[in-house]
Amino acid sequence: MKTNVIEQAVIADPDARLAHEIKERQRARDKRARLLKHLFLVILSFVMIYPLLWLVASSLKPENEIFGDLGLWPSSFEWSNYTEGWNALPVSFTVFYKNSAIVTVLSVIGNLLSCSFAAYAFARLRFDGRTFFFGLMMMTMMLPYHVVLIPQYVLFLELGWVDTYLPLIVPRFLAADGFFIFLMVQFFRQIPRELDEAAMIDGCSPFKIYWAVILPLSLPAMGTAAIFSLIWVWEDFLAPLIYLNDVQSYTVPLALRMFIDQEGQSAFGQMFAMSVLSLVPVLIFFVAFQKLIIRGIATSGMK
Amino acid sequence: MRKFFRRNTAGYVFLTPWLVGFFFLALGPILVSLYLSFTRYDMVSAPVWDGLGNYRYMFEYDRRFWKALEVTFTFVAFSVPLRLAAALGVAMLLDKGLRTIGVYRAIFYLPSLLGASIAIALLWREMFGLNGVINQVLAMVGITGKGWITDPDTSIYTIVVLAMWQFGSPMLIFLAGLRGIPRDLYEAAEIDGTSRFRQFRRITLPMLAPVIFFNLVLQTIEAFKTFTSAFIISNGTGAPADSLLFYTVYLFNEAFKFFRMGYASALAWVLLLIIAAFTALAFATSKYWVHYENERD
Amino acid sequence: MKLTRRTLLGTMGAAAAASALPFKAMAATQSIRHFWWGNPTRDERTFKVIEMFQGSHPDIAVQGETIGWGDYWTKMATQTAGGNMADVIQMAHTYIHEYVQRGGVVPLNDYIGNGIDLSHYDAGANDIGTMGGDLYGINIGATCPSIPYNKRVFEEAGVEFDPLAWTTDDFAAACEKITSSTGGAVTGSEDMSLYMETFEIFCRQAGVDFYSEDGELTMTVEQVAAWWQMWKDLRDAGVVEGKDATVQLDKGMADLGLIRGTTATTFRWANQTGALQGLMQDPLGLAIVPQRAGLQSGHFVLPSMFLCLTRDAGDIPAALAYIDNWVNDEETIKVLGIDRGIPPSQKGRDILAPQLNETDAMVVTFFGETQSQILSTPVIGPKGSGEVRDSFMRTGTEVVLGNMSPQDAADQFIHDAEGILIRASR
Amino acid sequence: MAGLTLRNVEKSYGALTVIKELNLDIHDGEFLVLVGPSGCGKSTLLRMIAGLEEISDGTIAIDGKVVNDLPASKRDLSMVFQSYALYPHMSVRKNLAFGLQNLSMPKAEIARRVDEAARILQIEPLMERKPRQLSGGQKQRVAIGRAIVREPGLFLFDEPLSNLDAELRVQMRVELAALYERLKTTMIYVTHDQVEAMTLASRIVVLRGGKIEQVGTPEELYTRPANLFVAGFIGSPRINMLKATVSGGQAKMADFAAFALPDLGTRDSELTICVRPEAIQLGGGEVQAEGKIRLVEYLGAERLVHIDLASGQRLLFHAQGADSHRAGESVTLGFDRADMHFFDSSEQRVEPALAEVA
Repeated sequence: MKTNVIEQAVIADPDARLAHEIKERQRARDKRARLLKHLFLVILSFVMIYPLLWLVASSLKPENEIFGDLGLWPSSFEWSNYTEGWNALPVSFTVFYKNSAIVTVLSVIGNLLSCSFAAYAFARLRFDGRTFFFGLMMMTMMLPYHVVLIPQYVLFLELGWVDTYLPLIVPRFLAADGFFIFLMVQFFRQIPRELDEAAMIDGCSPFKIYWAVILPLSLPAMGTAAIFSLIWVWEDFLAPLIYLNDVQSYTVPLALRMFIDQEGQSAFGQMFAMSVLSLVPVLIFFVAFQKLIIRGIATSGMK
Repeated sequence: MRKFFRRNTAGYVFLTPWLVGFFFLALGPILVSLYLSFTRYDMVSAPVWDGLGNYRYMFEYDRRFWKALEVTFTFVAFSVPLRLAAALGVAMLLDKGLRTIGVYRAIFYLPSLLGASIAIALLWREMFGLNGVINQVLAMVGITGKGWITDPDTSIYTIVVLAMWQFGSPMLIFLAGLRGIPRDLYEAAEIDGTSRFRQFRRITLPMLAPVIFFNLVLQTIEAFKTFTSAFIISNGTGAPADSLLFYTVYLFNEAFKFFRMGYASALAWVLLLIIAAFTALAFATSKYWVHYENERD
Repeated sequence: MKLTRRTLLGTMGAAAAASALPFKAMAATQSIRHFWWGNPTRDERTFKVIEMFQGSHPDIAVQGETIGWGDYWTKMATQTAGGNMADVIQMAHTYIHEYVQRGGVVPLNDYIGNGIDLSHYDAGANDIGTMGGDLYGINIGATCPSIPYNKRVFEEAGVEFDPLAWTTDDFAAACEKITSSTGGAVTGSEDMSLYMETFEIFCRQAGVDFYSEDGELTMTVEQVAAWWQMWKDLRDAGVVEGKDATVQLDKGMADLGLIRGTTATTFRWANQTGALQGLMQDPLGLAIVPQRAGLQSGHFVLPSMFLCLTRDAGDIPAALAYIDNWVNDEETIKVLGIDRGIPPSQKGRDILAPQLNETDAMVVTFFGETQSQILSTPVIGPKGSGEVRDSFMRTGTEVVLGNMSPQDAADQFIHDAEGILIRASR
Repeated sequence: MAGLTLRNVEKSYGALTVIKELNLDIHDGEFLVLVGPSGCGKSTLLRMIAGLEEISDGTIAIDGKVVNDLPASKRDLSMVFQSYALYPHMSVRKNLAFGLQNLSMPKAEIARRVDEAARILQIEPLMERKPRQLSGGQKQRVAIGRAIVREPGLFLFDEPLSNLDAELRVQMRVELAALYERLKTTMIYVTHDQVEAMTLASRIVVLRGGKIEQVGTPEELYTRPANLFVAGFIGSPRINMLKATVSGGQAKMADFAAFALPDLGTRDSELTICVRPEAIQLGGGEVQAEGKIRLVEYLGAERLVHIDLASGQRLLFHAQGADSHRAGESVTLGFDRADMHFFDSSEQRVEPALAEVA
């Protein structure tokens, strides 16, 4: 109301009117740009989401309809794929979810802690051999995993860890994944070094600097790392396959592989249903943690 | 001596978890695989020393090794730039404005969540098949398609498209990086009347350089090691006509299908050298385009 | 193999083992592990069998371990390399030689009739599991090659044929009829030119086996060329599925034209019929691989699966008791059904007869009716035969794509195959 | 309060030596400014004193105690950084209190000191804000506040004003001077801006290439620069430098008539003679030349007149604002021998013998 009065008033003045018109035009242009952007995003979203729709649709179809029929819409909704799928394997999915949760939660914690430790050392501390070890760390990422599978299996067998979760969890507490170290190094290095120095003069030990300065300023990076490590561990399949023997201890992705038999009876509908369900925890976590990335403290206060 | 300790203690204390992991869990297997690359090893019986036999065979006789290299290099050359460009473009779209961004972010990440599962393999074969969605769309504009995924000349590009489509993880990293760029830089540029494109070149790119560098290095490493998507889409065979014979697919088959772990190890070490060369190159050139805030050394 | 086995970390290992997670069967004095590849149905049945076995043998704890087919072999190889194979494993004929020749599984001769009773088995049922006179794999389900066909499509196209005696000419005519009557929407058959299993029967019809007993390549350029030429002619006539479907190798069931409704036949082992039918709405019928006019039958049976005792088996008596129970116990046989194939004994077939569903019954009937066509047992490929199969598919692809003539491709394939066998035998 | 002693201090990164055998005594309670062009090692030296850089060789002692091995936090000093280095995720109050908390100081004492600092620096209304909500000047105050709450024996400033605009810089300079008056604590201040150095310092150290060129009060440096570098570096507008050739007790500069040199105690035949712009006289002076005004810069109270001489040499003349010279005008200019600074061929200051000055 009030603005209207003001607008009315200024329209009398030709200069003000011109200014007003320009503003209006700008607003219209901004609106158009936003609309275009939305339109683009919506189309892109459809392309991105189509496979999931297909998956969900397939999970609701009767078994003999999944492949013969290309339409998305099922002729009848087989909710039983979900209810029966949950208990279709010798062990209930309740157990698989519990197992996956244990492995994933511990692994994510381990990853974040140990990798940020190593990253802090590489990014911030000066010590002899830093470049050398950094190179080694990069190298561990370059060797195809399949060729260390067997020696590593032998090692864990010697340790008596096979058929336990230790081979899945312990390495994560020992910063085994160079990806996260390198990721954090890159983000840590973006933080002005003078902050460390100020903290040093403020009486901080290296640990205190890491904890009170570097970590709080790296929330976007830590959030990203948390999301990735959760997703990757949750979906990890090769290590559980190799190290877990007892079906009671299987994780969700491993259980999903029990549905499909290339040579015989498969249960695709149930497999798709359980695949859809297996995405749920990850999605929830994703939505919750991506806030960290967004809310991350803009570093504009520093320079 | 005291000085030595003073200088090194903190670094090594923080590095301890990694060092323990590296020396106790990683180094042994890595060295064993290096040793195995000089042996014939079928995994059931003991390895037999073969000197440079594996390497010689690889370079002198193995046509499929060269084919696998060709396939992999093609993939890397196309997928890395395209995927990074897609990830950066979308990340920038999602970085500013729009309130509904959280939803989009989740949606755009979905394909990466689906990973390379059996469902994706089935879907991809369907979409790029003779009667797939792609050809239906092409038919609408009057183009007669073909079996993109079954034609050895084009099948690799369907995997490139898959890699592009799963741009979620570099996108997220870019987003995190964009969050770190102070807004006032853009505001200042806005006032100076700098065009959007120049803002991108003068502010976004340099400020994002460390993150771009990370994504470039990691995506290149990952691209060279691409396994699951190609394996699952070609049913593990590299078909059609070896056009999807990615290096690691070949390596995996040599190891676990044909019981030649020694040869597979040699393949792995050759790949490691190739990747290391590219990574070293990236690091060497990074001095010229990646600058870290306030770094003295 | 004792690669990197060191005791330096032994103490750490012991500590870790003590803190290891639970989930282990307790209280039994003996324990064995059984590892198989499976699917939900098979897993359910097998765990039921284990449970029953535990009931009758409370002193033997059995840990069942299972995973799908593709992953099974990766895990198996890793466990073998680590010297940690399960005591009892399931084997396929495509892999058994690899493990036998390298010493992964051990001969069972000494235990037959002395722990394991196989007296009720059909004569020759264990021939394929026997190598160099030693029995390595016990047949736990037989199967035979078959051509499953879509009954509705065949009937609607008006194809009349004798599924047990049709010839390649009949086959070509059927393909032509189906393709033309559906206007090309359904082609007569999948292009099977890259199916080496089907080719094996084609070969045997001419009296040629793939390999000799001592592992030499005996298939001939002529046979290979003739096979690829036959399919080329069908392709050129447009009555079989196009190259786009063909060049995908090792297709899963979900990718088959038969399941998708775009072709009327394919090749599968007979015991997989139930699984196929589960994914289809139209009814299936079974036919033999078409005969070549004027030549002999190439039909054969082979075990779809074996039970093997491994090199790493710790408690052999317990493992033997388990295997013996598997092949003899009536209730066990009932629970297992024909999921792993048809029981290779009359006793087993009699036990199952009353409980078979329609599809299973058809398979058993087909199996029985084709017995008379079996002239000999094929020789299982030596080390490297898996790679020869890959090479067959790869070189055949060039023919399908029109890049090579059948004759040139056959020449190259045989040349490559010989090289592969030499390399594998080192 | 603390005095410092630097003995044979060296800093090198690999083969590159940044500080060479440096000796310096810093008196208790003085405001010492380290000045020099970029890359002269002044920041490195400050950071070595702070304990942020390792000392490659030699010793640094604070209050007579060698601190080479002492970590920064144990040296009883505060530092203000060029970029302020405020913790972006903490409020102003937390920024100020953070260091004190690390000393496990009682809460009440922390609150007292923080409030006190806030009062002195007039940042009380900003205490709950985050650094990104502050202007440059406010950030600077907070940074200083963070230094003073520690009540250290030594303040270190690393170009603290260089990120501020001109006006703020002058204002903060005055406040810093006032702060020093109030605290009388030893301060070491690094800058590349000689105006800051002149206005703030009780003593100035001019550094070049990791070596001390001269140490002295601002006045000493201005009136008796020890070498050509210092002469050129200190003083704004910049000193005029003229090449002279010497023969038989006579000095000859291009454009000027030869004149008799005092006894300089050097046999060099090439000298550099420097004259401050304000010592130039138009129409007067013992040594004279003809020139043409090229440019006049009007600064209000004063004018800077750039004059071209016939040989192409240029001189700068510092005139009063009321003078009315115009570009293009031809002038006669000159200066007195007493206003000349002489430097020998190794660029060191040479002085006329005392007798002659008298």
